[in-house]
Formats: sequence, structure tokens, C-alpha cells
Amino acid sequence: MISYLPYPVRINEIKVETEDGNLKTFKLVFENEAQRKAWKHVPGQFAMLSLAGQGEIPIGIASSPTEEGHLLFTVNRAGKVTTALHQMHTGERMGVRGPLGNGFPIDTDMKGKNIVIIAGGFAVTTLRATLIYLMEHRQDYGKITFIYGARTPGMLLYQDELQEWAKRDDVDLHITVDREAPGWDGLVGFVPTIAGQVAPSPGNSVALICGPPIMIKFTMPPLEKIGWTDDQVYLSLENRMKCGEGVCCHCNVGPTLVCKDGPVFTRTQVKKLPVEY
Amino acid sequence: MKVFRLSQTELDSMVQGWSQNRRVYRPAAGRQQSAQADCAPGWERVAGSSPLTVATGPSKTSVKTFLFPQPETMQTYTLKSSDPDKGLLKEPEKTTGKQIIVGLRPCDARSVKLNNLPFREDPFYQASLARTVMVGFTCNTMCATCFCDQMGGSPMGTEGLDIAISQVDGTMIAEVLTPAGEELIADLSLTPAEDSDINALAERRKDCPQADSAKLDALKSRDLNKLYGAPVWQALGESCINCGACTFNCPTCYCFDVQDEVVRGQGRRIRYWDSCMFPLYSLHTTGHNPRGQKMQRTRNRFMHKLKYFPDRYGPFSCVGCGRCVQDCPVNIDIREVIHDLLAVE
Amino acid sequence: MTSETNMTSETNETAPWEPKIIAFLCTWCSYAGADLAGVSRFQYPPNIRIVKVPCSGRVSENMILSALKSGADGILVSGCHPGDCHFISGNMFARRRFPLLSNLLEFVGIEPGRVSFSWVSASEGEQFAEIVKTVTERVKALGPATRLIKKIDQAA
Amino acid sequence: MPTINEKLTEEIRTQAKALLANGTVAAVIGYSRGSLPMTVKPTVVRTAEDCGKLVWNSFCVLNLANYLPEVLKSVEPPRGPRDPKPEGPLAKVAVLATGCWSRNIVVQTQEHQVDPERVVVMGVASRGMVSRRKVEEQFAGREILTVEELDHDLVVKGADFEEKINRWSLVRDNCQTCTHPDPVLVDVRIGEPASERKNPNPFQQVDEIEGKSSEERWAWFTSEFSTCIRCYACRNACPLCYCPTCFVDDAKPQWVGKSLDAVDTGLFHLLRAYHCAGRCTDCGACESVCPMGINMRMLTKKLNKDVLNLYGVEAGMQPGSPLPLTTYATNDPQKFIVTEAKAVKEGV
Repeated sequence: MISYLPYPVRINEIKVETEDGNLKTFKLVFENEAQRKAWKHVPGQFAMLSLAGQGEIPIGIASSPTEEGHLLFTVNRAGKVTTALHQMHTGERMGVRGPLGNGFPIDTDMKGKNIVIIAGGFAVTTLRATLIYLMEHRQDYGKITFIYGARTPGMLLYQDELQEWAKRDDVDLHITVDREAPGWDGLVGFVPTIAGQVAPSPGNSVALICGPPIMIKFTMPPLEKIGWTDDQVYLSLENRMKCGEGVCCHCNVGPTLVCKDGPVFTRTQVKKLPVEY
Repeated sequence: MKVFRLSQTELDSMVQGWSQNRRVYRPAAGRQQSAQADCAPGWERVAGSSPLTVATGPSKTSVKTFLFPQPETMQTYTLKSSDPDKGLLKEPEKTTGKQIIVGLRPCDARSVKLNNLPFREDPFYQASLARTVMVGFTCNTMCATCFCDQMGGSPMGTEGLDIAISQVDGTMIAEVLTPAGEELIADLSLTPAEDSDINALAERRKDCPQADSAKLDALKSRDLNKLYGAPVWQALGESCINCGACTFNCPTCYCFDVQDEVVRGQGRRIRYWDSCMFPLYSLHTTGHNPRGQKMQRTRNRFMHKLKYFPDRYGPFSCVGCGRCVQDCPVNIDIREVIHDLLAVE
Repeated sequence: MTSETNMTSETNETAPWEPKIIAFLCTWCSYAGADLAGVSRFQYPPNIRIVKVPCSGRVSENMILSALKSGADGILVSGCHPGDCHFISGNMFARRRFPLLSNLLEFVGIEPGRVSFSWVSASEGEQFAEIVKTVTERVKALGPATRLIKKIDQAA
Repeated sequence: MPTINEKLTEEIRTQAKALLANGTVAAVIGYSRGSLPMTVKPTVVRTAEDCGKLVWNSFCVLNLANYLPEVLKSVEPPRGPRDPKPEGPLAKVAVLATGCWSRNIVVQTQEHQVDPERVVVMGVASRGMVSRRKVEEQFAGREILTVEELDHDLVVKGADFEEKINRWSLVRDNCQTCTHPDPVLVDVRIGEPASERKNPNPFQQVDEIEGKSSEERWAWFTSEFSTCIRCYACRNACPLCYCPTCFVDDAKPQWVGKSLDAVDTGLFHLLRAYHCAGRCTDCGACESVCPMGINMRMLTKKLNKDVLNLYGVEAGMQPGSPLPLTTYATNDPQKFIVTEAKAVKEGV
């Protein structure tokens, strides 16, 4: 039986991620120890963040299952609930309901393969979770390529971690910004361009792509050019959601319910659906 | 299964007996001038001794309001700073006690079964279902807007009912179909039906329009994208005004929205009926709307009923009650839509 | 703006009833008038809760009805005198709209006197105090508002 | 001998065909036959061949002006939200209009929703539209299978009955009290013009409610709107409602709750009606489309009465002048204003 009752959590830490202040990462800890232990998620899943008096919003889980004891959510301030969330302080109570959705195929299709992760903007959240998971289980996967772009250096999320990851030699990291910026000596250019330059050949590989629709649209041709097929590419869809459990129908794309059947789909699956996302 | 013979007086006293200690509801007679305070529009609580008769055809509003109330409290909480439980969501107090719905038609009873497919894991729907007993009247005549037979039901069908009452040649025959139904009649001394009654009922059932979905089932095997791209949507979308008259009166439309309401520090999270006809239904916070055009929303409703739902769960999400046909302000007739879709190759 | 949470029941339940009146005051005239009333020590009943608005023309029917719904016993909207509007004509448009709204509310059974309108200039501190007295007395005579107030039920 | 409606239907088809055939308009908004008795389908006809679908009868209760802005848009060359307006004149659209509908087109023009240069009004004098609900109430409990329309009577048939009833007795309340049945704009005349109707008191129903006590009016209001299911058919059938985001959908702040709470439902109807103040032409579409039979028109009618009494304006009757609530006069009545002088005088 579904439970619509969120788990009570406390905000343990709030970190402003970007220069415009619109993205904050919330570190949440469970109030109830049993619920903490029972919580199991896979990277790519999402949860409903619940604010009493405001409502619920579906947000991708930014922490890896390997980071035990807390959950991380990076939230853009956009609507009613996210605005209220951004005004909250550490120590305050809120709710989390989930984990919901399918997540990336870390134990199935991704196992033993080379992984290419392509992220644009703040869609990087669940991919951060994935990368950390992969690094924790490094021996289970082949070569890992992580391509991440933002508009400006100040709009890159998880900057401290990016520096840590750059030091590792078992991850091929490519961080790019759209335009030249003072103090930035890294890559400059849009994600699709960089992806075309650094993406490995498709043999025994899968790609996970999250970003604005326009980025996904332009990232595909360079990949296809070097032989990538739609079956190898995983995308994460988002739609307005209410229940998160496949009941209320809000997130439907044709017969598919993004919250239940997704949010992660192969590009082959997505192509079969009407364009209602 | 037990079968009884009832006179109008026996039926009336039976229903009145139930209403002594349980909540009993029946369709409101005629156009309702004013809804009762403790009852959804279109229905009324049985009280007093007015004889129970039900007009031909389905009730004005559907039975879903009893299983999927509008609104339904999902959680409650307080926002008072003095309360240590501030902001903690709690399960609401459970409504207990049986509710008996009298006088619903076979189409509505079947809708309860169909909605149970998406709601099979939903705690609220299941709780309502467990405390609801449905005493239905089968139909001797089909209205011009009825098409239950084409959607896999039948005017004399009993699917979903606990007790089915049929009018056969001036007498009423009650078929008690489930343990919940048996519980209702446990203490009553009813006249068992004669064999002749049972035969007459079987005869009537045999002669009435039978569930025949063979023609429509052809839709299920049609290609999704071809139906999606069918030419019929353009004209339909142009005349549709995107109100929710069809969805809210439809017994098998089950979408809901969730919202928080706070009054003087006390809050609740409710779910209430939503309609895919409304632009807000699919609107993203970014302003992007995957179904931003009227036509796309009209299409979604019919595609959901006739293609998406069957693809997911098997049967069509329509029981052929004809309420949408009657209530549509611009006369969009689902039977014509089906006809047009069947023509799509 | 007027979120439902604003009118919490922090007041003492056993104290005798005192009306809560929401006053939408234009910042240029009536709010300044209220200020002057305070500075000049003109006494007026403490029942009003002031919401400062840029112009009486800014006060929409949504705000007035929201306040009623949240449990306000009375509403006062006050702006500049006709001709004195900081935005030239905001109060003139308001003057056309307000009687329609108050008549409509009366038409559906909201007691006359729950929703009031006035013009108070920045120099009219005493007049402001008088108007608040009038409005408060009127609302007191009507008793607590019972109509169009949202209540929620905690059961499923 | 063809009936009045048959003649009108024929004329509509001929004129629509001519307009489409000679390229004057790209689309005609009219009605086609409905699938049930007493229904018609609003239809957009785009080819001369399709004009045979058009019909006219006493059940054309929806206001076709409602469709005008969207159909006008549909005949423009497709362009993105930021693309400039194309050069040269844009295609025109013809629309059938009775008195009230044409007044709505005037209001749409005043509010810049419609470019009057692009609209060809096919004016039909209204004989009053029949209320389907009134007919059904006459035959309560019996299913109506066909309704045939004669010039002054309706022939209603069911499985086992046939009755002839006077048409006017079943005409909608708003049409019975209407004083302007003839369109205020006519580019193509269909049928004969109608003269203004004399009505000693078009606001009689409003007066009756006003005559009640405050308690009685509250009781009337709560009871009348208690059956509302919040389907918004009244809002969506209204040609005045075109806001991209309706106030009921606002989230920051949220003005009105969305479930079936009596207060929220009441607020929705009050605010919806109020938003129509000075713009409503009493076309009755809201009331006609309500699946629950709520007389929400009483609220707009009350506002119409006040707007007429206070500002002397009937919506859509003066194409050249601004809408009553978008203008003002220096001597507008202000008896409703509380003054301290009044406080002293009343001595409350």
C-alpha cells in the first residue's frame, strides 16, 4: 500500500551553491532512526519534499546512497514551495516522501560498462549522486567520463567537490562554461560541443544525459556521429507531478507515467512517446 | 448467492432500517436546488420515509464522490509555533462506519471496479471501498445517451454491486452478491424469490443488450502514435471550451491535485479532483506547458480513456454512462470520437 | 499578502470579542493620515490592522474577499480624496469599482457595514481617528463575522 | 413552407459559402447539428463545401464570440511568441452574432482582444434561445428523444409521448428580459432586423432578491451555489474570460481554495461575476452550460443593474467609448464613502 505520509526530517545544513543565490543545497537528516535505516534509494530517483502549509515538490536526490545518514537536495527557487523552502533555516522541520521513480540502471545496464555522464546546468544533481556512487563502486564500472557545463563559473554546482574529483585519475572530468570569464582557465564552450570533442567511442558504453531540452537536442548529433545508438543513452524526464506514485496522472506522457515508469528512460523509449514533456 | 423478492414497501422499510444506524445515500431526485450540507451535490442522505424510486438512467453526479471524496484530507498539521509538533504531518482521523449507496446504476458500480485499477495501492480509496456497500438498481431501459454495452458493461450487469435490485414484471428481485450485501440483510426476514422469479430475471438479463466490446476492442490494438496524430483532434479541440464538466461528472476520471490549506494555524493537506482539461494540470513552474494548447488537452482526455488506460490496465476507462455526452456544453460526444478513431487506419 | 496564516488565533479565547478590521490604506494619504493621528495622539480603537498599499486603486476585490475569508470582521479601504491621487486617477477608478463590490457583497447577504470605504488625506489625522471609530462601532454592532469565513475540518 | 429557422439556416449557409468562396474570410464560426435533441455544436468552417453543415435554431445558447480571438489567431500565419507581426492585412473571420454576442465582440474590441477590421459579423436578430433545462423540467422523469422546432412551438417527443408547447414559455430568462435582440454590429445581415424590445423592468429577478433580508439573501446564495462542482464551465463559456492565468489558478498568493468548500466556491462565483462587471452582456452562456443548473447569472445581472444605474452604461452598446470601469467621471457618485461627518450625524 502506498503511503502519502512524508517522513519528518530536519534541515541540518543549507549551502548556497550559485552566485545568483537561486540554488541551495539542503542537507536533511531523519528525525526517526528507523525511517533513516529503512530509506534505500538509487541514483536518479527523486523524492517529494514536503513543507506543511505550502505543498510538495518532486526533486531529484542529489546524494548518493553511499553517503549515509543524510539526504541532499539541490533546489532552484522557482515556485511557491521552493520559494518557501529557500526561506527556511537550519534546524527547521520539513518532510520527505520517497524514494520515487526508477533511477539509473546502476546494477543492470551500467554494470561493467564505460559510463559517460553529460550534465547541463542544475540538472547535474542526480548525476552527482550517480558519480559518487560509481566512484564508491569503481571496480564495477569501466572508464568514467563526466562532462558538466554551466553558464558561468559561478553557476557551477558542487564546486568544492568538482575540485576533489579533478584530482582523481580514475574519472575523466570535463567542466565547461558557456563564455570566457575572468579567473576561469578551464574549458569554454557549450556542452554539446565539448561532448563531441571528448566523448569516447560507444563500444560497451552507456551515456546518462540530463540538462535543458535544448542541450539534449544538440548533444545527440555529435554522439550519433561517432556511432552512439538511442538504446545506450539514458535521459531523465520531468513533468508536473502530484502523487509521485503513478496514481494522479499529472505527469503522463501518453500512456507513460514519468513518476512511476521513469523519470529515467532510454532515448529509444522517449522517442516512442508523444512529445508531451 | 441469495435472491429475494421485494415489494416497494419492503424495500422502503429495509432502506429506512439501514438509515437508522448507518449513513445511507441515494441520488437526489430531479434537479437539485440545494446540496445537503453533509452530502456531495447530486446525492442526498436517506432520512424519513419517502419512497425510494430512482429516475431512469444514471444519477446526475457519479458515485465516485463516495470513494474518492472531493476533497479528501490526506494529512493534518499545526503551524503554531508553540506546538512542538509544528510542521509535522499526521494521518487524519479515520472515518469509520459503513456508508450505503442505494440506487446507483450498473455503469457506476462498474466504474468503482475500473478506478480500483489505478487506486489498488491507494490507502484512501481502499479504506473508502472497504466501508462502502453498494445497492444498485439495474436498468430496464437504456437512455439515448447510454452505451454501457459497447464499453463492456450491461444495463442488467451486477459487477461491483453488493446487492442488485431488478424490476421484473412489476416485482423487485434483489440479488445479494457479496458478504457485505449479506450482512445488510442478515437480520431481515425477506421473502426468498421463487424459481419463476429467478427464471424471469435470467430471461430478462439474456434479452437485454449484452456487453459487446468486440468492435471497440479494435481500438486497443491500434498504433498509439497514429491515434495521437488523428485528424479528428483539430476540430474537437477547436470547439472544446476546456471546462471540466465532462471530467467532474465522469465516474472513471480519477485525476487529483494535492494542496495545503491553512486556517488560523491549523492545516491540512487535501487531494481534490483535477481535470486534464485545465492548463494548470500540466504546467511546469518554468512556464513550459507540455499540453499548452486546448486541442492537446482535449486529446489527452480521450486518449487516456480509450488508449493510455487500456494500454496500462486492460479495459477502457469509460463505462458508457453518457454523462459527458449530456453535460458537454459544446456537445462533444465520446461515441462520435470513438467512431472517428475507429476510422483511423 | 494576506495569507491565511496571518490571522492566527494567538489572541486569548476567553477575552470579550473585539472585532478585527483590516484597513487597506493608501501610502500617500490615508497611511500618512493614520501616522498623523498617532503623532497627534488622537485616540482611535485598536481594532484595525493596517495593510499599506500604494494606492486605493491597487486594492483588488481579491484582497478584500481574502481578508473576509480569513476571518476579518470588517474591512476599511481608504485612499486620497478624489483629485489628490498620487497617481492622478487611481482613486477615481477605485471609486467606480468599490460600490459595485460592496453592493454585490450585500446582494449575497454580507451585512452592510462590514466593508467600508473612505477618503483620508495626509493632513486629516483627526478625521482618520473618527472614521476608524465609526467603522469599528459599526462592525461591533454587527457582531463577529460568520459569513464567507473559511473553516477547515480536520477529519478525512 | 420552411420555418423561420430553416430560412435562416439556408441564408447562413449561402452567405457563409459566398464569404469563403470569394476569399473575404478564411473561416466562419457557426453551429452545426448536435448529437442530442436541443444541442448544437459550435463549429469553425473553413471551406465553402463545409458550409452545408451550418445550422440555426433556438438552442444556440453558447456565445460564439468566445471562439473569436482563438480562431482569428488560427488563421494567421504561424509565428513564434517573439516574431514580429506579419506585414499586410491578416485573414478575416466571419462569426454569427445575435444582439448580445455582437455586444461581446464590441467589448472584445474595446479590450483589444479582437481587431474589428478582421471580423465579419453575420448579424442575426435573436428570437430568444430556448433553455434546454426548462424543457427537461417540463418533462421531468421522461426521456426526450426528439425536439422539433416550429415557428412558435416546440414539438417534444419521447418513446411514448408527443407534446406541442409554446416556444416563448421555454425561452431562457436572460432572453425573455433582453431589450437588445438585434446585433449592434452587422456586416452581413441574416434574416430581418428586430426592433428593440420594451421591457418595463429587465432586472425584476434581481429586484426580488434585493427585496429580501440580509439573512434570506445569504440563505439564497449559499443554497444556490451549494451544488457547484467547480467544473468552471461558466467561466470557460464566457467570452469575457480570457486571462492567461485565472485568479483561481494563482498560487502566489492563492486567493481561492480549489476544492468543494462552500466558502471557496462562493468566492469563486463572486469574483468571477465581479470580473465581468461593466462587461457582461447577459448572454446567458454561463447559466446555460452549467451541468448543475446553477443560476449564477443573478450575480452578473445584479452588477449590470448597478453599472447601469451608477454609470449609465450597458456593456457593448457604445462601440466608440471606453468600458465603464476603465474610465471615470469627476462627479461619480460617492454616497458609499464613510465620512466623519456621517459618523457624527448617524451617531452610531
